[in-house]
Amino acid sequence: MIDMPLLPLIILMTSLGAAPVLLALPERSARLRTGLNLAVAAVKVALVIWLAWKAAHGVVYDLRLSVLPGLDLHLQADPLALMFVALSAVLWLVTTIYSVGYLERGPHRARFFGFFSLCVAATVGIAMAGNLFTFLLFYELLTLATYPLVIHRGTAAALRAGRIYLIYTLVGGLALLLGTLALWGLAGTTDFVPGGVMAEVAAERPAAAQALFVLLIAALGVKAALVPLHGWLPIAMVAPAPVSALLHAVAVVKAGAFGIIRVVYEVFGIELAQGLGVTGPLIAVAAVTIIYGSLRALAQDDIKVRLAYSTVSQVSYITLGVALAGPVAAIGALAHLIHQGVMKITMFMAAGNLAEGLGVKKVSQMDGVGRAMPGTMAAFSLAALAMIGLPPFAGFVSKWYLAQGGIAAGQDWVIALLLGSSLLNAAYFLPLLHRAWFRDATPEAANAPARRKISLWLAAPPMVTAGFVLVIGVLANAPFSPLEWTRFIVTREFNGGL
Amino acid sequence: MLEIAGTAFMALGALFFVAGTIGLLRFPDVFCRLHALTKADGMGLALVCLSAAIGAPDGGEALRILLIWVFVALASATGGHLVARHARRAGPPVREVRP
Amino acid sequence: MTVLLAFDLLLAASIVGLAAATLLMRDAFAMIVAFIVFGMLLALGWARLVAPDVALAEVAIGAGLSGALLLRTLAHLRGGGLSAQGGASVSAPTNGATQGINALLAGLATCALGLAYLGAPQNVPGLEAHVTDAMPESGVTHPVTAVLLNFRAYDTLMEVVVLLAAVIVVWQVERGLAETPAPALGTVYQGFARVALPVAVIAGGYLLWIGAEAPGGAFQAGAVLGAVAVLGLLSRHVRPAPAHRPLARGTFVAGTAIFALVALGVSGAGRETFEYPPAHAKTLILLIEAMVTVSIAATLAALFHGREPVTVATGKETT
Amino acid sequence: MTDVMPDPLTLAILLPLFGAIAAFLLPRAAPAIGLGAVVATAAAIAVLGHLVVQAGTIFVPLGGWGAPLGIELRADGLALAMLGLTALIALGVGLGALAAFAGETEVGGQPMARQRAFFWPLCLLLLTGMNGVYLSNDLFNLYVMLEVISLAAVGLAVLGGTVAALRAGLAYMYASLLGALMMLLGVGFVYLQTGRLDLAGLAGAPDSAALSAAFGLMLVGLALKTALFPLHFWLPEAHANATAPASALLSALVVKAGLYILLRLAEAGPFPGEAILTLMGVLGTGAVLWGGVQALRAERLKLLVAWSTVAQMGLIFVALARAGLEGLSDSWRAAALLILAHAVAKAGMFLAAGRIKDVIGHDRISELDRSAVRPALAQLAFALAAISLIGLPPSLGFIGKWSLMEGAMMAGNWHWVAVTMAGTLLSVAYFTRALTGFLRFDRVRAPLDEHRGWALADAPPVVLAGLAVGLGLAAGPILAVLDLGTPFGAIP
Amino acid sequence: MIALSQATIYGLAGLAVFGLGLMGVLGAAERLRRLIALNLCAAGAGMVLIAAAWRSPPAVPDPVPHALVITGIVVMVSATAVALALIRRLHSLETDTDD
Repeated sequence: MIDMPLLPLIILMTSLGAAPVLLALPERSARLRTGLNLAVAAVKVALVIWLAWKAAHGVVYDLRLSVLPGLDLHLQADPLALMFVALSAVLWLVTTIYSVGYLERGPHRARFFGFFSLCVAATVGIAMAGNLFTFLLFYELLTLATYPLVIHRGTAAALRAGRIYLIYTLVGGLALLLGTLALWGLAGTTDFVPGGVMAEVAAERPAAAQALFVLLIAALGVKAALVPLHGWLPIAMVAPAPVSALLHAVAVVKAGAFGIIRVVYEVFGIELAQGLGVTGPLIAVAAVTIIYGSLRALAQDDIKVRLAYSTVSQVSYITLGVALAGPVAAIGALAHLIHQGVMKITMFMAAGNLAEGLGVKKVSQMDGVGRAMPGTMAAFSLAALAMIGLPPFAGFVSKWYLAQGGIAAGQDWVIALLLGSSLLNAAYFLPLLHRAWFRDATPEAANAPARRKISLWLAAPPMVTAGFVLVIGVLANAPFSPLEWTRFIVTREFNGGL
Repeated sequence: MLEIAGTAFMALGALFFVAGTIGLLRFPDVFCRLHALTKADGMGLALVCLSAAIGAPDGGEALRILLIWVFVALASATGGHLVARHARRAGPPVREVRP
Repeated sequence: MTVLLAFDLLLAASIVGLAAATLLMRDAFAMIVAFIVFGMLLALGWARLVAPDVALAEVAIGAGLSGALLLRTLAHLRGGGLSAQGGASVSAPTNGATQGINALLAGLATCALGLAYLGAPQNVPGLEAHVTDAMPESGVTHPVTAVLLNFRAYDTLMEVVVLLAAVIVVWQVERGLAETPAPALGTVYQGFARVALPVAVIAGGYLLWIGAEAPGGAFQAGAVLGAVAVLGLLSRHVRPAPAHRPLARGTFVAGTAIFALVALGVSGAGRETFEYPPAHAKTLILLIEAMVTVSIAATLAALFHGREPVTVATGKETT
Repeated sequence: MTDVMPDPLTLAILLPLFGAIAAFLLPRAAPAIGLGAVVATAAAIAVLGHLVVQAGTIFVPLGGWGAPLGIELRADGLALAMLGLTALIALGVGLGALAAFAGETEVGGQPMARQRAFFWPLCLLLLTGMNGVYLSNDLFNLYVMLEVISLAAVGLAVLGGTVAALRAGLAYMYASLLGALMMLLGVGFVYLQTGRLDLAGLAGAPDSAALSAAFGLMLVGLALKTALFPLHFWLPEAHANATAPASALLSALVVKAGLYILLRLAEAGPFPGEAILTLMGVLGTGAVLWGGVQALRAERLKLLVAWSTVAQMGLIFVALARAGLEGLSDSWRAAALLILAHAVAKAGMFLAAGRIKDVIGHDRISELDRSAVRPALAQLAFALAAISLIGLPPSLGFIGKWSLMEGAMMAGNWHWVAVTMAGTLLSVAYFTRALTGFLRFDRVRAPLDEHRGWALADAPPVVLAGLAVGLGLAAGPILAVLDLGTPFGAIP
Repeated sequence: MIALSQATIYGLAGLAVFGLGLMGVLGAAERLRRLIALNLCAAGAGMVLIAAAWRSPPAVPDPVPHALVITGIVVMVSATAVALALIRRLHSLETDTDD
């Protein structure tokens, strides 16, 4: 195959370049828009596969554009980047299909798909960022691109949610800017290097290094919805279902979590972070977030809000795994990044289908929906069970590795935490499944006027992703499974210390 | 000799100017003030110009000074006329008693 | 010497006093008159400092034309007359406290500046030696003219540009403004104008010509000619009409255009912009000065007249 | 310098002047003449750029006299960057003006034909003055150039002819005049002390009371002209009430003249001490905060944009102050970047705001919504410009803020970093008000199949705003240009 | 004791005039008065420049500041004219709308 050094840039440009075209397309040309959307998404998946193939065969991608002396825009394709790019490319394709169905005849589709595309471009940029400076650039772009999506409905509630979202994320972005500056000032580079770049600084000025760690994690924690910086996430639920799906599964929340991974492993280096004594507090924050999110989820009647709190809880598994600072826990964390994405996107798309097809938006309205929409609810149930951590589904795999990692790190209480969390997961998901499958629909709900047949565009994607959930759980040990890929990454990060 | 005459004319001219100015400041209404100003200053100007012309180095210079006198006299006459005209049209009291 | 020093002190005190009086006058008309008198005294002061060119310019432009412009505006504000009882009042109550604080601050700043001034070295050699050295190549013999039209000709070009900008803005602002009824000035004035205007034109030409070797020059001459035009406007000898507009525009820009063209035209063949060939320096300077004088005169008159002439009948204008 | 004939420095100043003359003489052809003159000027600047790249700093002794007797023009990287940027903005705003002054309708003020006819001479005179300031190397010449700019700017500010515009224009006139006169008196003090007028004469002058007075006067005068808090009182109304292309020129270019002169004085100086610099920083902080708060309270879009200018000017002063005396040789670069960034972004933003007002008929922020007729592209331009003004990556504004904060941090001046952050937060808050308005449609009753505001007129704001964002990627070359001829001495 | 030369006298007077103008600009509310105050500032600055040009009698004064002040005067009359045009226009617009 021909060698293309610009491949990462091309992958970035597929969605970045599509965005203005999509924005500019007249509202009426729906077919053209759909075609373009799907084509670009498919091309992107193909390109990512190609990239992964080349990278796996030892081709190193490294693109730099100097902005200020010594400060580059830097794109690269290390295994960690590839993992996140692949996740976003695949899930984008699925979500695009879903969005086409979801927004059929809805207003402002041009704007929606334009910013949707921009949002994915930002995610890809975040994934392939080779230094914190580039990461920051795409991190801010992500904020800007998701804002119009959050307020897409244009209602007062949406605007309020958008404002809160923007305040949280932009303040977080500013903190990240400050952190990047400080890193630049202290270490003289912002590059992501396995093992970190802060060793000298930490030796000379440990307090400054600690402060920088806190600043960066807090900045990223806003998007990763670490308690107490999670306030925007449940409110942002007013967004359309595909947006919520994307926000939770790949884009915003994961960008934060991914950033935490980069900072801990490749800015500070895990050993240095441990040495600075900052991983302990991070574990504590992650643990609190896991429990807090689950507890809050219990009390929510609105399905999407319940899912949102579930996200708050689940994403912190990643932080937890990172902070536990052992290779096994790291595998759990990285695997969960993918697994949680696939599971959560399934659930959000299914929830969107319930709202679209049956007008069901609350848990209390879910009686008997399993019979009304068996396919959708089957997908939802599968994802929920996986989320709870039942073997052999995806959630079990990551939780297993996290627990192992906890033991390996000498933190046995992590098992208790995971168990407790899983119980809470069960407590807030099982009632849903119970209502959906084992209760009869109330008569008024059965005759509700909102009931309409949903198209295949809507029905298929959650089932496909539910299939993923099953496959990546069952075939976890097969070559090229996410788990194997994370093993490969972790080997690299820990210098083969597995 | 000429020098003394020149100085004397200059002093006399200055005296006229002072008188005119006192009139301007002390007289009660526009017309009286105008009277003092145009009459006394016209004379003062003539004397000062004469003094300057006596002191002039050559005839050309003296001629120019003379021209200045002619035109300033013309202009001040016209100006005085215009002020009086305007004052009469605007119609302020002709004579007001100052406290 | 001490008598003269006393005179200087008296004159300086009068200048400052008149400046204060100008600001304290309650009636706007009196204020403007005081300002004009201030300008006259200032010119006298400059004459005392051996700056006759500046004194001429101040009398003609600073006091004379500015005063005329101010009075014309006051007449407009008061609905045609200059006396206070006609039309709107121009005085407004001011905030005593703010005024006090501002005055205090300005006073303090002035005192500081005064101290700095006294601390400055006296008689630091300026550029006069440079000027003397370069005079033979300047094309003229009067140093001020040499500075204005040769050494710092670029500044002077930009100064003419400022005038051009002013007339453009004034035309732009004053659109379709109701014409102030010009005061009927009577036959005596008409007679005066008939005699005075031609002589003034000659005087202007003389000032322009003499500028090369003695105090005088384009600006003073332009001001005199501008005053001629103002008198003409007042006496209705000159009546701007829409048909004059292209001519007027052409006259306004002529000085600037010729000046800039000459500046560019002389460059090349080893010479910089504004570097007149020595053999033609005087001719070129006179050409520039003549054009600038005409432009200044026309511009000053237009600034006084204000409105761009428009067809009054319909009230509609065509540009 | 004699091999090129005539030299491009003079041409950069005189070509717009000839354009202004021609546009004034032939009002009907004014737009064509104006655009032609701008393009010609840009060509001259390109030639100049070529020379500067080859030779570094270029001096042209006008009249062949040379300083101190004559006036010298000077072009280095800083001047070149400003010239290029100004030509770019003039071109963009000029194209925008074609559309803004189209039509014959009289909207409350001057008829369009008249505005069209007078915009161009004034715009070109402004360009003459701006280019003159950039190339000037002489204090008194700077004063005269400032006056050229002032008069042209006032003419532009009152072009609309409304009472509000005239009132604001008069206040602007007074402030601008006072600033220039302070500059003039400052020049007098310099002459008193040094007997010279060229900037080079300042370099060797010993520290003295007269020079301190001169610097004080010039600083205050220029601060008044650049609307440094608390001398900003004239700016918001003047910029908000002018017609859009005029606002764009006023906000993007005119205030920069004063800043540029400040930079040049700092370069030539014995610059006033640490205390003055700190004071500038403190006042800049005041501007950032006060301008931000007022922008939050503004009811009209253009007023919001105008207040943001006050805040951004404050930020540039902070940039100058941020590294203290010894760091000045470095901090000017951040200030220059911010000046460039603000100019491009603000030009685009004002044009966009004008388009928005034209299309939807008002610019009240509280009533903005996605109406049936909406200027989508203009709103996009506004958003892009806002990105640069807020300082989000990769915009040029971001690069400017980055350099500012980097330098402040290196110098250990964390308080300036905090000020920059606060200003950024405020700008996020006030621009969000407008952007949210563009996106809401809960109040719209019109059919949703909207007419998208496509018009050629949207192109200039979009391009300018796009450049404001995209130029951030070219920060390296821009910095390289700024360093040509090494203003402020050697590169550290 | 500072030697009281002509330059000092007029220079200080110029500063005083500038200061008075400054007070006027800052303190006055009327448009015309503020404009005149600005003109006073210009006159004051001009006096300082001319004072800087003065040399004790055998020497002739420095012509450069003279040229500068002439430029300043012309610039100032241009600015005054523009400001006055604005004042006139504003006045007619305001009286139109007030009535």
